[in-house]
Amino acid sequence: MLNFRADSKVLIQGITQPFGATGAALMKAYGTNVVAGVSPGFGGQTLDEIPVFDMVEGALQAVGKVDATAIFVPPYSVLDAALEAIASGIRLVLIVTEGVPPLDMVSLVKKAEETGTWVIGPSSLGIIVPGKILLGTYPAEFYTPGKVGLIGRSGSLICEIARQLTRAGLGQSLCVCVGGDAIVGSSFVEWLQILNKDESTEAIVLIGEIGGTCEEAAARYIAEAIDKPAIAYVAGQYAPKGKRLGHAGAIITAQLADLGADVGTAESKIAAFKEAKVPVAYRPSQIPDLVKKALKKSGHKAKK
Amino acid sequence: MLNFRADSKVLIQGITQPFGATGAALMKAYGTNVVAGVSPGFGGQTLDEIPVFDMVEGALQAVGKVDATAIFVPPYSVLDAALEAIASGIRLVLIVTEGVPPLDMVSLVKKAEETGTWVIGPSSLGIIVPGKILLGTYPAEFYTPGKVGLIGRSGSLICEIARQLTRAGLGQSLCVCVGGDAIVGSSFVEWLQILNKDESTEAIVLIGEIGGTCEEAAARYIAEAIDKPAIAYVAGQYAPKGKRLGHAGAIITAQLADLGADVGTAESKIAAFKEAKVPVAYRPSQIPDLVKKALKKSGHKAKK
Amino acid sequence: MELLEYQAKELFREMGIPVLPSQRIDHPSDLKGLRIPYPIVLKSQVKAGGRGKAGGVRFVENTIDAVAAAHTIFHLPILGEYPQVLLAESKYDSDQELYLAVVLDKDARRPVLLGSQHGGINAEAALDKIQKVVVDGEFSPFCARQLALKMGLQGELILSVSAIVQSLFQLFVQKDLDMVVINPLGISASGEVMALDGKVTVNDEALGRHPELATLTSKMAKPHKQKETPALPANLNFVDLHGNISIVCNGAGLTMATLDLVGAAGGEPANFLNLGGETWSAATPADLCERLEKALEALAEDKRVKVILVNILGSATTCSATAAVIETHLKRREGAGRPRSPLHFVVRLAGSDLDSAKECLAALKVPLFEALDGAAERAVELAEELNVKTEK
Amino acid sequence: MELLEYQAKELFREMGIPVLPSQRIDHPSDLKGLRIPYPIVLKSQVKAGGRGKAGGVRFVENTIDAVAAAHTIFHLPILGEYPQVLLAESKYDSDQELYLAVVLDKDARRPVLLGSQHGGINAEAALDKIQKVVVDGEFSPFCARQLALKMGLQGELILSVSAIVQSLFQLFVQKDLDMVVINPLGISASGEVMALDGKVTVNDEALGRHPELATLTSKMAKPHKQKETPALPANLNFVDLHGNISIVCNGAGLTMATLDLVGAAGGEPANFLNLGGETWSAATPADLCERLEKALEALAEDKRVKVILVNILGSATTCSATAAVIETHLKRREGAGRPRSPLHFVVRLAGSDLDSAKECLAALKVPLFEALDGAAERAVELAEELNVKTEK
Repeated sequence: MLNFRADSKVLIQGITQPFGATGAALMKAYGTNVVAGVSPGFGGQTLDEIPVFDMVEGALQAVGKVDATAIFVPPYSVLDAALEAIASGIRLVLIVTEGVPPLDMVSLVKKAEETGTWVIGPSSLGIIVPGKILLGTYPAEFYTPGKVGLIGRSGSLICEIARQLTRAGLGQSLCVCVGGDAIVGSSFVEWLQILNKDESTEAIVLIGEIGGTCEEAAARYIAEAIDKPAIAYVAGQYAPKGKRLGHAGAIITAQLADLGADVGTAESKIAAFKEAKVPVAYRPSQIPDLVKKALKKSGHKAKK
Repeated sequence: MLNFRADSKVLIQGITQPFGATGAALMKAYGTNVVAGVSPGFGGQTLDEIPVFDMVEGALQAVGKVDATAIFVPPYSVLDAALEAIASGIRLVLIVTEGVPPLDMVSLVKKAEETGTWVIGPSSLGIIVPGKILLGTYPAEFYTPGKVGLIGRSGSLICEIARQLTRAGLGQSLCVCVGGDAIVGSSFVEWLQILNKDESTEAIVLIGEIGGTCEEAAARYIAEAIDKPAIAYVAGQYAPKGKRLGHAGAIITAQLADLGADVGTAESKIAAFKEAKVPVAYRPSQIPDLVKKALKKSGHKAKK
Repeated sequence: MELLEYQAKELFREMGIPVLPSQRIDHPSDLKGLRIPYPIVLKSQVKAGGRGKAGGVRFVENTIDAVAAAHTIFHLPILGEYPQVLLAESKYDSDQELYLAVVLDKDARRPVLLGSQHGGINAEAALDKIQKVVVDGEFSPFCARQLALKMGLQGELILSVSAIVQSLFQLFVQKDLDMVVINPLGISASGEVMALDGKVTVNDEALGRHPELATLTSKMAKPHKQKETPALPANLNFVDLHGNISIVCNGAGLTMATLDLVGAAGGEPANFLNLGGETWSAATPADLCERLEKALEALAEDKRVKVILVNILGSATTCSATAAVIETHLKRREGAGRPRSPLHFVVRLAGSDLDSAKECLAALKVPLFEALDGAAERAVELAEELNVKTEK
Repeated sequence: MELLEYQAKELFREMGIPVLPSQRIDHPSDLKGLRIPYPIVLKSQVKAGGRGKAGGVRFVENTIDAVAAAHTIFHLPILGEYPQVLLAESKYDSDQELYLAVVLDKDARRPVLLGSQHGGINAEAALDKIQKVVVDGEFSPFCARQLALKMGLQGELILSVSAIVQSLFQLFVQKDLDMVVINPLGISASGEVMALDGKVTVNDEALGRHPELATLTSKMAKPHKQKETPALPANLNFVDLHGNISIVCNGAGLTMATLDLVGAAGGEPANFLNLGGETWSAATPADLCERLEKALEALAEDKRVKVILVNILGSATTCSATAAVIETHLKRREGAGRPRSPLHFVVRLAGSDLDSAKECLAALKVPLFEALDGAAERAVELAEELNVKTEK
C-alpha cells in the first residue's frame, strides 16, 4: 500500500540534470523533506544543500531509508534508475521524465508488480498534498489545501483545473498526475482506491483524456467501489480522429490490440461515466459547480 | 517440497526424439505412470500407447494435472521446454538432455527458484525408487529395493555403485542423479534433506566428483543437519589437473569466480568429508562394506 | 513512424524471416538492370493501405511491360500519396495466406502476439478471426507455439509458423517497435512459408537508440499529399486542420481542452500546437520560451491563420517571460517589414508575475485573458470578425 | 574454447568497446602494407599467458625493425606454442591500468562482474584486490556502476568504466561466453578508456547457436605443441597423458573412477576417452557402439599404447553388442594386415546379455572381467608385462 505522508523522506535521481535541479529546488521550497540526490559521477557534491551520491545504495547508507524517489534522468536511463531504486528497497517511484520508450515501461511495470512498487508516470508532475508535501514539479501557486482529490493524466490540464477549483474556494486534498505516456505505472483505478480511503478527501475529480481505456475502467470502478462523490471531465471532445495530439496515449486508431472495440474516444469515455452515474463536466469551468453540488448532495446524505 | 510417489503421473517432453522414445519405453516398462508425451507437430499421434500432444497445455487438458515431466528435447530447446512445463504448473522437471548451454540454465534456475520448481539435471539419469517408479533412464537391472539412498552426479558411476551395492545385498531406497553439467538444478544438499526425511532410507551414499563445490557444501550440511549415516566417494583422485574430463563440471582451474580458494580438487572434497566425520571410500568396491558398517553402528546406536 | 514495405522486409531478412528476392526501383529505368527473373510484381511503396485495389500492384512478364507499369505506378497517387520508390519482387504461389503480428497492448501493458488463418487483404477487417496470446512473463518460444495452436495450425506448420512468430517477437523487442505485421504470410503447397507483405511501426520515442532505424525513417521521402507544414523543431507536436484559428498551448491535455473550447464556441482551428509540458527531461523555462518563439515564427507564415490563440499555463516559466516572447516576436516581424496586427493575437496566461505581463501586452494592444473560456470565445469571435472583413 | 587476442578485440569493437587501431599480420611481409602509423606494438597471438615476459610483445618504430621483430616472434614458442598470427597495434600511454571481467560463477549459478584498479600483468595474482558483483536479478546498468564504485573509482571514471562493464556483460550474454576479461583497460591522462588486451572464452556447448564464433574457433590454427591426437568424432572427450594404458569408458564419472583404479594400481594411463553417457539427447545404443568403434580405430594408431582397457556399463546397449564391436574391430584390423594381439585388450562389461559377450570374447581370447577392480589391476599388470618384453 502507498506509504506517503507530510514528512516522507524523498530522494532525487538525476539531481544534476537541469530539470532535476529545478525540481529539487521546487520541492525543497515547498517543505518536502528532500534528503539526498543521486547522480553518478557527482558523488560528494552538494546541490541546494542536498548531498549528492553516485548511487542510490550509497545515498541510503548515508541518510537511511527513504519513502520515495523522484526520477529526472534522461529517457533512456529511466528504466535503469527505477530498477536501481527498487533494488534498494524504495517502493514509491515517481518518473518525471517524458519520452520513456514503451518497452522499457513494460519491463518496469512487471518489476513493479513483482515487488509491490508504486510507479507514478513517466511524464508525470507527481503528487501534491497542498500545504503539506510536494513530490514532483507542480507549480505551487495553483494549489491550496482542501477536500477535493484530483486524478489526471496531463500536467498542465491538472494545473488548470486545480487553479479553477482554488479560485472557486475549493481546496485540494491530494492531486496526482498518472502521466501522459502510452504506458504508465499507477492507474486511475489505483488512485481512486487511495482517495476513497483518504480521510481528508470528500470528493474526487477525474480528469480524463481521449486514448486508452483507463477512463472506462475508472468509470466501472467508481460504480462498483467508490462511496465518495466523483465527477469527471474528458479532454479531446473536438480532437480530430487518428491524429497524434501530443503524447502517445492520445492516439485514436483502431488499435489491433483492442480487436476493434470502440474504446478510447471522448464519446466512449463520457458514455462510460454516464453509465456509472458520474456527473460529467464538458469544460473545465463547469467542474467547480459540479463539485459543489456533489459535496452538498453527499453532505445531505451524510446528515440523513 | 518434492512431491513424488510410486503412482506419480509423468509427462515426456520430446517423446518423438530417438532417446525420448527409448526413455518413455523404459519408464513404462518399469511401471511408471507415463500419461502423455509432448512433441510439437506430432499432436494426435500415439507412441507406445502414450498419447502425443503438441504442447504441455494441451496434454494437461486431456490427461489432467501431472506430477513430473522428463525432458528429452535437443539441448537448445531445453530451456523453452522447461519454461513451458513450469508455466503449465509442473513443479518437478527432469532434464535428461546433455549439453544445455550454461546461460540457459542460469535463466531456468532463476525461474525454478521463483516458482518453487524442482529441476533435476541437465544430463541426468533422473530418479529411481527401485521396485516402485522410474523417472528417467536408469537401466533397471542394477537396482533392487532396499534402504540405501544414493546421490550422484554422473549416471554410469551411479549405476556402477548401485550394481555393487545390489551384489552385496544392499538394496536402494531412492537414487538420484543431479546431473553432470557445470550448472544443474537440484543440489546434493537438497537431496540430502529429502533422503534424511525419507522413511525408507537408512543410509546415504554420496557419489562425488572433482570440480565445483557441491561435495564441500554437502559435507558441511551433513555435519550440521543429517542424522542418518552417510558415506562418501569422490571420483577423480588421479585425474590430471586442468584437463576437461568429460563434462564441464569436472574442470579444475583456478576459476576466477572462486577467487583463488582451493576448492574442487579431490583432496579438498575428501578433506571436507573427513572434517564432517563422513567415512570416505577410495574405490567403489569399498562402498558396500562402509555402508554395512555404518548401518550396524547406527542400528547399535538405535538399540541403546 | 511507419516503415515502407521494402524497409520492413529488409528487417525481416536480417532476422532470418524468409522474404522473396526483390529489388528497390527508384526510377523506371532501374528495371533495365533487374537482377531477379521475370515474372515479377511491381509494388508502389506508399504507407497508405488499399494500394492493390487502387492499381498500385502490377504483375509483369518482361522489361518493356515492367518499365511501362513502373511509369504508371510512379504517377498513381494512393490516397493522395505518390510513391518515391517501387519494389520489384518475384512472384509467389501461395496455397494459404496467414496473418501474423506483434503489437503492444497499451492497456494490459504487455506485448501481444496475433495470428489468423484468414490473412490477406481483408485480415484486419475480420478481427474476430484473429487469435491473441498475451506475453505476460518472459517470452519463450512456447508462447509462439501457443499462438500457432490457437490459430488452428497442425503438424509441421506449427513449427514453421511459430518460428516466424518468434523472430517477429525478437524484432519487436530488439528494435523497440510499436507494431510489426506480416500479412500475408504465404504458405506454398510444399509447406514453405514466405513473408509476402509486412508492416513495421517503429516507436518514435525509442528511435534515438536505434540509429539504423532513424536513418531509414529520415531517408523516407515526404509523401506528396502533405501540405507544407511550417518548419518546426522536432519536439513540437503540431497537428494540421482546416480552419483559421491557430492554437498554441503547453501540455497535451490543456491543448485538447483549449481545442474543445474553441470547437464548442463554433470556431474552426487551422492547426494546434503543443509546446510540450515542462516535464521534458532536459527542459528549462528558457526552452519553453524558445519553443514558443519558433512556433509563432512558423505559424506567421500560414496564410489561412486569422487568429493565434496562445494559452500558456506557466510554472517555472513566468507570465511576463511568455509576454516578452510575444513582444519580441511582434517587434521582430515589424522590423522585418512583415508586421502582423497585434489584434490577431488572443493571449491567455496563468501563473506568476501576471501583472507585468498585463502591462507588456496592453502596450502592444494584445488582448490578455485570465479565464480560459473567455480567451477561447474571444478567439472565435475575432476569427469571425476577420472573416467577415476578408469577405467584404 | 578460448579466442585469441585479435579475435576477442574484434568482438569488443562490435560491442563499441574502444580498442586501438590494429592489423592482423599473417606473415612478416604483411608489415610492408601496414595501415596504422608507427610506433606500433607487435604481439604474438598465442593462448598461453606470459608472452610479454617471454619476448612475444615488441615495440617497433619502423618497417625494417618491424619485419625483423615479426620474424623473431613467429619463431618464438610461448610455453611450447608458436603463433600463427601476430597483431600489429598502435602504442598507447596509460596513466592507470584496470582489470575487468565477467565470468559465470558455477556454484552461485549467476554471472559475476569482476573489477580491480590493479590491472596489468599481475592482476590475476592479486585476487584479493578484485571486487565482485553478483548479477542476481536481471542485469541493469546500475550493477556495472556498483562494480565501479566497489573498485573505488570516482567522478567521470564511474561512468566510462561502468559503460565498458555494461558492454562486456552484453557480450557475455549475447555470445554465451564462459568468461570475458579486459586486462588491462588502459586509462589515459585525459580519462579516455581503452581495452589494451582481452580474453574471451566461449562456451563449447553453446557454439552451435553462434555460427560466427564457431567460424572463428575453427579458423584458429592448432597450437604446434599439441601432439597429433587420433582423429576422433567431436563429441568424444579425449584427454592425452604420458603413460601406456588407454582407458575407454562411458560416462565422465565412471571414466574418472576407472582412471583412479588404474592409478591406484600403479598404472600409467596413455590417455583416456569418455564415450559419453547415454543421456546425449540424440543418442541410441547404436550411437554408443559406433563411438566405441571409432575410438578403438583411432587408439590403434597410437604407438605408445600397450593396453586398452575398455569399461562399458551398458544400459540400452547390451554387453554382447559391445563385445561385437570389439570383435569387428579386431577382425577388421587382421583383414587389413594390421593385427593387434587380442591380449592387449582388457575388457570389463556390465549389463544385460553378458553370457553371449563372454563366449564371443573368449573365442577371441580377450580377457573379460565383471568386477571393475579386477579389470583395472589386470590392465596394469599386463602393461608391465608388455613393458618388460619390450625392454628385453
